[in-house]
Amino acid sequence: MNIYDFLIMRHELVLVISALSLLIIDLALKPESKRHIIPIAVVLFALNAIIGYLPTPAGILFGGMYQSTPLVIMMKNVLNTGVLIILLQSYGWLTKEENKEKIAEFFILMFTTLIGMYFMLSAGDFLMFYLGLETASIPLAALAAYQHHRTKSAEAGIKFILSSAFSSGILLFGLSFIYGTTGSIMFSDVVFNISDAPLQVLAIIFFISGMAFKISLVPFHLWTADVYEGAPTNITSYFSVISKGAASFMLMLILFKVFSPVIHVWQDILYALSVATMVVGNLFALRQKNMKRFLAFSSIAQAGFILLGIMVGSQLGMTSVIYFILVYIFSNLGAFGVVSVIENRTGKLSMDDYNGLYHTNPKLTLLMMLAVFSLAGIPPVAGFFGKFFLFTAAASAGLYWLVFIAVLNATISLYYYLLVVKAMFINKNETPIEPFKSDMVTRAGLLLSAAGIFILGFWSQVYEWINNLSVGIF
Amino acid sequence: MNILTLFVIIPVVTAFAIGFSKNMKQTRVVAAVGMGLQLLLSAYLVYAYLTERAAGNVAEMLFMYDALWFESLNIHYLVGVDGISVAMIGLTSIVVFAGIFASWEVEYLSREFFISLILLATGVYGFFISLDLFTMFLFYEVAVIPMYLLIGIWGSGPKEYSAMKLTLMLMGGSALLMVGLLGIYFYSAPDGAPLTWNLLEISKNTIPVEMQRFLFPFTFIGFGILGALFPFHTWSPDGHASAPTAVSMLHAGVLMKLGGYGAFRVAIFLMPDAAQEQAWIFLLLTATSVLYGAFGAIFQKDLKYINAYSSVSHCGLVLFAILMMNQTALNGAIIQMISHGLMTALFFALIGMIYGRTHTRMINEMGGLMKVMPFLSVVYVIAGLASLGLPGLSGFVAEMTIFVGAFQHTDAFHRTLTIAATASIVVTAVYILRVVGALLLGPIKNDHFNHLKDARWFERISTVTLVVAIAAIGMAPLWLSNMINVSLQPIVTKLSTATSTFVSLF
Amino acid sequence: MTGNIPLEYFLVLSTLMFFTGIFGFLTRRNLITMLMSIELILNAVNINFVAFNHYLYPNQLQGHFFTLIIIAVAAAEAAVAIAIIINIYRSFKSIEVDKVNQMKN
Amino acid sequence: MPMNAYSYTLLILLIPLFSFLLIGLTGHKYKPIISGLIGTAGLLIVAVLSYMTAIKYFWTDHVEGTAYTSFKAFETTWLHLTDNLTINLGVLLDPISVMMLVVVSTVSLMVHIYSLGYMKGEKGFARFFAFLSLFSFSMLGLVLATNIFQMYIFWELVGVSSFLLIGFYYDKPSAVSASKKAFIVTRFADLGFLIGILMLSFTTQTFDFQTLVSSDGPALTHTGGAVFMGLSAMTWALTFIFIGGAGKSAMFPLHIWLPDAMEGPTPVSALIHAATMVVAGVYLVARLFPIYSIVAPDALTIVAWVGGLSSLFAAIIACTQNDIKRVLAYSTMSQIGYMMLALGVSGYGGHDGLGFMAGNFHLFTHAMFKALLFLGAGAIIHSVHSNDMREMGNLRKYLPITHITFLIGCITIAGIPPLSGFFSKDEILVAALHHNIYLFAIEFLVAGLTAFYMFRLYFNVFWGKERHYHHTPHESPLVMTIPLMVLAFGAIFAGFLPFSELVTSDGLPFEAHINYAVAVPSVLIALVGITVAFLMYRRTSAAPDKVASALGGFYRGAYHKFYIDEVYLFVTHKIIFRYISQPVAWFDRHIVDGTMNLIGNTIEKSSYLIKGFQSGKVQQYGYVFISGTILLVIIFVYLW
Repeated sequence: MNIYDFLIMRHELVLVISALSLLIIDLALKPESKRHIIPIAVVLFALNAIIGYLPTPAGILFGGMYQSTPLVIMMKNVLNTGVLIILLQSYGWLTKEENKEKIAEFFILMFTTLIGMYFMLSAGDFLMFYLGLETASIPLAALAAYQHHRTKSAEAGIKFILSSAFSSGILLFGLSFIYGTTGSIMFSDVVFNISDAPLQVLAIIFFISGMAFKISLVPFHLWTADVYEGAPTNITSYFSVISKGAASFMLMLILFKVFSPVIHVWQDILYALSVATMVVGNLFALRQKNMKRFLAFSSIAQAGFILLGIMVGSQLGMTSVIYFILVYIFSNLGAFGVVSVIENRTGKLSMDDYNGLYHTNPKLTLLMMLAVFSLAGIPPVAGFFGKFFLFTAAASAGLYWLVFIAVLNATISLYYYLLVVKAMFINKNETPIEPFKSDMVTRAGLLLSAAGIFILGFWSQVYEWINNLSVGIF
Repeated sequence: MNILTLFVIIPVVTAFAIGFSKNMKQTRVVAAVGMGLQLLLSAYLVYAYLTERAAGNVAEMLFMYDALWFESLNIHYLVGVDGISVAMIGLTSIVVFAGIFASWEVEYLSREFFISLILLATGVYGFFISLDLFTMFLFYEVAVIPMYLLIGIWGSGPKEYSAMKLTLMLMGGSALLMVGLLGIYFYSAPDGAPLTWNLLEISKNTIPVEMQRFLFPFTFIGFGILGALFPFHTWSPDGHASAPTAVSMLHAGVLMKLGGYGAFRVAIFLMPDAAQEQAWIFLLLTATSVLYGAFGAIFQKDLKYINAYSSVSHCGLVLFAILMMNQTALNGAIIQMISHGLMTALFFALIGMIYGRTHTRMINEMGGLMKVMPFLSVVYVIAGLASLGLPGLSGFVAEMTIFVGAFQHTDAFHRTLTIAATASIVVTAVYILRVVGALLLGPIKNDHFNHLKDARWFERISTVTLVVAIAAIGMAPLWLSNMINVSLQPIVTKLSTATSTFVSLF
Repeated sequence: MTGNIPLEYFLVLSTLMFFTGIFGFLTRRNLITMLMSIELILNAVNINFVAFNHYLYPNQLQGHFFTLIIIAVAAAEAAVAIAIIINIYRSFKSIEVDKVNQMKN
Repeated sequence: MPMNAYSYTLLILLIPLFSFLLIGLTGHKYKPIISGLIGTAGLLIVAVLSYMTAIKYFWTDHVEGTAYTSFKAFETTWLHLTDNLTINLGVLLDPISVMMLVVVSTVSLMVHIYSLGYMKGEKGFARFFAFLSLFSFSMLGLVLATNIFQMYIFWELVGVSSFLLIGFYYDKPSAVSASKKAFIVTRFADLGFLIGILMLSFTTQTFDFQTLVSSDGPALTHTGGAVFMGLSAMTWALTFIFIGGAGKSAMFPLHIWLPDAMEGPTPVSALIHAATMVVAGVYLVARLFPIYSIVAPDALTIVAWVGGLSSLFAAIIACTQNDIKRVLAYSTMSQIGYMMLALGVSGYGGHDGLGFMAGNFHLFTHAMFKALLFLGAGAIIHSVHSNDMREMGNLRKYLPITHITFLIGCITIAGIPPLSGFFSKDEILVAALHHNIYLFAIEFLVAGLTAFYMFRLYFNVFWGKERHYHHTPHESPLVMTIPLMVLAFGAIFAGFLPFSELVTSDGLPFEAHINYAVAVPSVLIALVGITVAFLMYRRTSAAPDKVASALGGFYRGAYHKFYIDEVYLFVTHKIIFRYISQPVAWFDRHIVDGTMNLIGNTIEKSSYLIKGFQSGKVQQYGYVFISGTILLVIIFVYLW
C-alpha cells in the first residue's frame, strides 16, 4: 500500500482536506469577515469536482473494504455536480445576517455528509457501507437543524435523527442476519451464499426498508415532508437530490452486486414499493400549498419512478436510473433554487404567493416552468428523456403494466405541476411578488440548472457515457 | 441542409425572433413572415415531391435524413416524407398561416401567445416528418403541451378547467401510447437482430401476433384519444369552446389529425393482424361517434360546441375509414383529414371573428348577420356547404371516397356500418342548415348588430386562404388523391400480409 | 465459558430486545427515552453480530468489529440527537415528542 | 360519328359556370342590370348551342332508319376511386339528354328574360342572376352526365342552387324555413340515391351509363346476385336510386317540400319547381330505364304505383288550395306523377316502349305549359301583389295578354286537342291501359280533376266579381310578356313533334297513333271538369262552399294536405330532436363527460382521505414504518 493508492480515494481525501482546512480558516477569521469562507469553500469544492473527472486507476483498498470503480467514480461526479449547484444557489441565503456566524459549519457539515456518501458508494462490505451511511446521515440532522432559532428547523432535525436512527437500527438487524446466514460481510463473499431462504429474504426486506427510508419510499417516507419543510430550503434541496440520489445508487449497487442471485425476490418487493410510492406520493402532492412540502411529495413520487429502473437489474436499468437521477438533480435544483431565492427575498412559500409571478419575475418563472415540466417529463426538456428511458428499461423486463401505471401516475403528477404553472401564468394577484434581482452567484447556480434541464436531453453523449460505465448483473 | 429539417428549424427560429420583438406589431409581423415562409416552403415541398416521383423515384420515403442520436437504444433522428405526410404538412402550413392572421389582434401577452402557437406548430411538423417512433412521440408531446398555456391564458369561459381536462386526457392518451410504442420497440426485430425505432424497418418485420393483440389497443386508443375516438372525445367540446380562435383552428384543424395519422401510420401499419382481429370493436365505436357527434351537434346552442361535435363526427369518419383498411378507404381517410382540417379551421376562424363582433356565441341570440357582415356570412355558408359534403368542395371528395371504399367490403358487417355512416350526411345537413338559418338568415335579432363591421383585411386573408384551399381540393382532387394513392401502396401491401382474418359480428 | 448456552438463546434475547426497543420507540413520550430505545435496538443488533461471530464463524472477527463500530456510531448519533433535543427544549420548552408537532399533513 | 364534331357542347356547361363566377365575384362592382344581361346573354348562347345540337343530332347527322346512338362528346377523369371505379366528368349525348338540353335551355332562357322585368329593383338582383346561372350550369351538367356519379354530383348542385333560390328573400323567416325544408327533404332522398349508387356500382363495378345500359354490360347481364328479403341486389339498388328520384321529383311521400318551395321568387318556381329540376327524377329513371325494365321489373312497378298515387293525391289537394302558386305546385306534382307512371308502365323496345316515349313526351310538353302557367301566375302576382285567388277576380280586362296565354296554358294542361298536352297525356293513358287497368282508371280520373282545378283557378282569377285592388292592376312590361307568348307558342305546337321517332326506349322509331278509344273519353272527362268549374266559379256563388261542406272531413283533409306536413313535423321534432338528439347531448355531458370528471374527483377526494397518515408525530411514522416492514415480511416470506 503506497501513497499512490490514496489517489484512488481522491474524492474523499480532497473533501476531508477541504473540510479540515475550512475548520482551521474559520477559527482564524474574525466574525465580520467570515463570509470570505464562501468563495474559498466553493473554490475548494469546484476543485474537487474537477479532480473527480481526471482519469484514474480503479482500485481496491483496505482489503476490499473500499473499492473504487469507474462506475462509482461516475456516480460521485454526478453527485458533485449537484452539490456544486447547491452551493452556488445557497450563496444568497448564507450571506444573510442570521447565518454569518456559522457559514463555515454549513460547508463543513455538508462536506462531511458528502464524504460519508462517497465512502458508502465505494463500500466493499457492509461495515464500510454502514459507516458511510451514518456519516452521511448524522451531519444531515445537524444541517436540518441548522437554523437553531427557527423551531421548525429544530423539529426537522429531531424528526430526522430519530427516524434515521430507527431505520438504521432495522437495517442493521437485517444485516446481522445476513452476516449470520452467509458468514461474511464482504459483498464479494455474500453474493455466493445468498439464496431465497426465509431468513435471508427477511434480512433483505429489513435491509431494503432501511434503504427505502433514505430514498423515502412509501411507507417509509413519512419523515420526508416534515423534514423538507422544516430544514432551510437549500438543505432541503440537498436532501431531495443528493442524499436521495446517493441512497438510490447504493441500493442499486448492493442489489446488483450482492443480492443479484435473488433478483426474483427483490424485483417483486420493489414492484410493490414503487407502485405504492408513485400513487401515495402523487395523492399527497395533489393538495399541497406550501411549495417545499409540495416538492417534497413530488420528489417522493419521483423516487417511485427511480425504482422502475432499479428493479430491472440490467445495464439498461442502471443507465436509465443514473441518467434519470442526473436529470432529476438539475430539474429539482431548478425548482428548489427558485423557491429558495423567493423565500430569501420575501419569505413567501405558499403557492398562492406565486400567483402572477410571470408578470413580475419572468425569468424565474420560466426557469420554474422548465423545472416542473422536466419533473413532469414533458419534452423537449431533459425530464422527458429521463422518464422515457426508465420506462424503456422497465418495458425491457416485460413490465408493461407497471409502465402503464407509472405513466398514468406521471399524468396525475402533471396535474399538480401544471397547478404551479397555472399559478404563475394564469392566476391573478393583487399583491404579486415584487420584481427583484438576485446576486451573481445565485444566478449562476440557477442558470447552471436551467442549462442542464435544457441541454441534457438532446446531448445524447451524456447518456452514452453513463451507459458505457454502467454494468448490469447479467 | 435537409429540406424537412427546415420545417422544424424555421418555426423555432421564428419563435426565438419573436422572443426579441419589441411590441405587438413586430411580434405579429415576425410571426406572419415566418409562417409565410413555412407556407412557401411546403408549397415547394409538394412541388419537389411530385417532380421526384415524376422522375421515377419509387422509394417509400423521400428526402430521407438519418442521424444517430442515442446509440445504445438505436434512437435516430430520422425524417422522410411520402405523399401522405406531404399532404399533412401542406395542411398544417395553410392552417397555421391562417391562424396567425386570425389572431392578428391578440394584445394580452401577444409575444408569448405567438411563441406558444408556433411551438405547437413545430411539434406538429416534427411529428409528420418523423419516421423514428421515439422522435415521433417526442414531437407528439411537444405539440400537446403548449395547448395548456394557450387555452389557460388566452382562453375564455371555464378556461382553466378545460385546459387542464384537455391536457390530462391527451396525456392519458400518451400513457397508453407509451406502452404501445415500447412494446413495438422490443419486438421490432426478430430475435438476435438489433432492436430499432425505425418505422420502415419495423414494418419489414412482423410483430408476434399475441404481442400485437396486447399492443394494438394501447396504440390505437392512445392515438384515438387525440383523434376524438368515442368515448374519449369529451376533451374536445370543452377544450374547443374555451380555446382562443387560432388555437381552436390549429387544434381541430391539425392537432386532431395527429391522432388519425398516427393511428394508421403506427397502429394499423405495424400491427395488421391485431388490427384485423380487433377492428370490429373500433369500427363500432367509430361508426357510433360518426352519428353520435352529428346528433349531438343538432342540439347544441353554442357555435363552438356545434363545431366541436361535428369535428367528433368527422374525425370519427376518419378513424372509421382507416379501420376499413382498403386502399380507397384509407385514401379517403387522408383526404378527409385534410378537408376536415381546412373546413373546421375555417369554421373556428369565422366563429372567432363573429364572436369578436357580437360577443356571443349563442345562435339563439343572433340572426340576420348576412345583412351586416355579408363577407363573413358568405364564407360561413361556404364552410357549411363544405362540411355537409357539397360537390365542388373538399368534403364531398373525402366522404365519397370513404363511402365507396368502405362499401367495397363484401361482408354485411362492413356494409351495414357504411350505410349507417352515410346517414350522417343528412344529419350534418340538418345542423349546418339550422345554424346557417338561425345565425345568418332571417331578421336581425339585436339592434346593435346593425353597427357591426364586416371582415378586416387580415381576417379576409385568413379566411380566403382556407376557402381557396377547400375549393381547390374540391374541384380538382385528382392530383391529391393520386399522390396519396401511390404512397398507400406499401401500406396496403403490408396490410395484405396479415394472416389473421377479420372478425365479423354478422 | 459460554459454551453450554446454545445460540438460539442469544437470538431470542436479541429479538426480544429488538422489539422492546421498537416498542419503546413507538410508545414512550420522552425524546430521551426514545433515544434510549433506539440504543436497545442497536444493542440487539450487536448481540446478534457477536453471537453469530462467536458460534458460527469463530475463526474470524468481522462481527466483533461491526459491533464496535456500531457502538461508536451510536454514541455519535446520540451526541447529535441530544444536541438537537436541547435545541428542541429551548424552542418548545419541553421534550415531549407530541409537542414537537408543528408540521403535519 | 366523329366525337369532335360535338365537343363544342362542353361550352354549354362552361358558359353558365363562367357567368356564375363572374357575377358572383364581381357582381357588386357594377350596376345590377349588367349582371342580369350577362346571365341572359350567356343563356342565350347556351340555348342557341342546344338547338344546334338538337338539330344536328336528330336530323342532320342522323342516318334515316338507324337507331339513335348515344356517345360521349367529351370526358375527363375527375377522381380515381378504385381500380374499376373512377368518377368522370363529361358530356353524354343521346335522345333524352338532347331533348332535356332543349327543354332546360329554353325554359331557362325564358325565365332569365322574364326575370329581367320581374326582379327589377329587387335588392340582390345580381345575386339572383348568379344563382340562376349556377342552377343552369348544374342542371345542364346533370342532363349531360356521362355516369351516375357525375349525375349525383350535379344532383347535389341543383339541390343547393334550389336551396339558395328558394331562400332568396333570406330575411323572410318563411322563406328560410322553406329552403331548409326543401334541402333537407331532398338530401334525405339523396341518401337513398347514394346508397343505391354504392350498391349498383359494387355489383356492376362501373358508374358509366353506356356500360350500364349496354345490352352485354355488367348490369343487364347481371342475374339475381345477393338476394335480400326476396329482392335481388339490383332491385334494391334501383329502388334506392328511385328514392332519390322521388325526392327531387316530389313524389309522395317526399313531396312536402314542393308547395313550400313556392316561397321563392316566381320565376324560380317556374324554372326549377315546374320545368326542370323537379323532372330530374323522371330523367334519372329514364336514364336507367333499360336496367329497370329488364333486370328490376319489381322496382319499375314501384315507380308506376308511386307515380299514379302521387298524381291522384296531388290532384285532389290542388282542388282545395287557394294560393295560386300552391295550386300550380300540386298540379306539377300530379303531372310528374303522370310521367313516372308512364315510365313505370312502359316496356323495353319497339311499341312496348310507348310509355317511355310518352313519359318523355309529357315531360317536354309539360315543361312548356307549366313554365307558361307559372310565369303567368307571376305576372298576376306582380300586378296584384297577392298569391291568394280569393283576392282576385275579373282580371281579364286588366291583363289581356296574361289572360290569353294563361288560358292557353289551362287548355293545354286539361288535355284538349289539338294542343300539346292532349297528345302526350293521351299516349300515357294508352300505355297505362295496356299495362294496368287500375292505374289507367286513376289517371283517367286525374285527367278530369286536372281540368277542374285548373279552370277553377282560371275562372277565379280572370272572371268572378271585381275585387278592389289598392292600385289598379296593369299589364306587365314586354320583357315579361314576350316569354309568355313564346312559351304559349311552344305549348300549342310542341304536340306535333314526332316524338315516337325521336325519343324511344331503344332508339329505334316506331309508329304511334291516336287511340280514339282512349282519346275521346279523356277529352270528354276533361270537358266535364271544365264545365263543373265553369258552373261553380264563373260567378262567385255559394256552390263551392256547399260542395265543400258536403264533402266534409274529406275536404278538410285535402285542404290540410292530408296532414302529411304534421306527420313530418312530429317525426323530426318530437322523435329525432327530442328522443335522439337531446338524449345524446345529455348522455355526452353527464355520462361520458361525467365519468371523466368522476375519475378526477375521486383522485382529489382520496388525497384528502389519506392525509391522516401525515400526522406529524414521529412515533406514528415509526409505527407505519415498522408495520410496512412487517407487511412486506408477511407477504414475501410467508405468502410468496
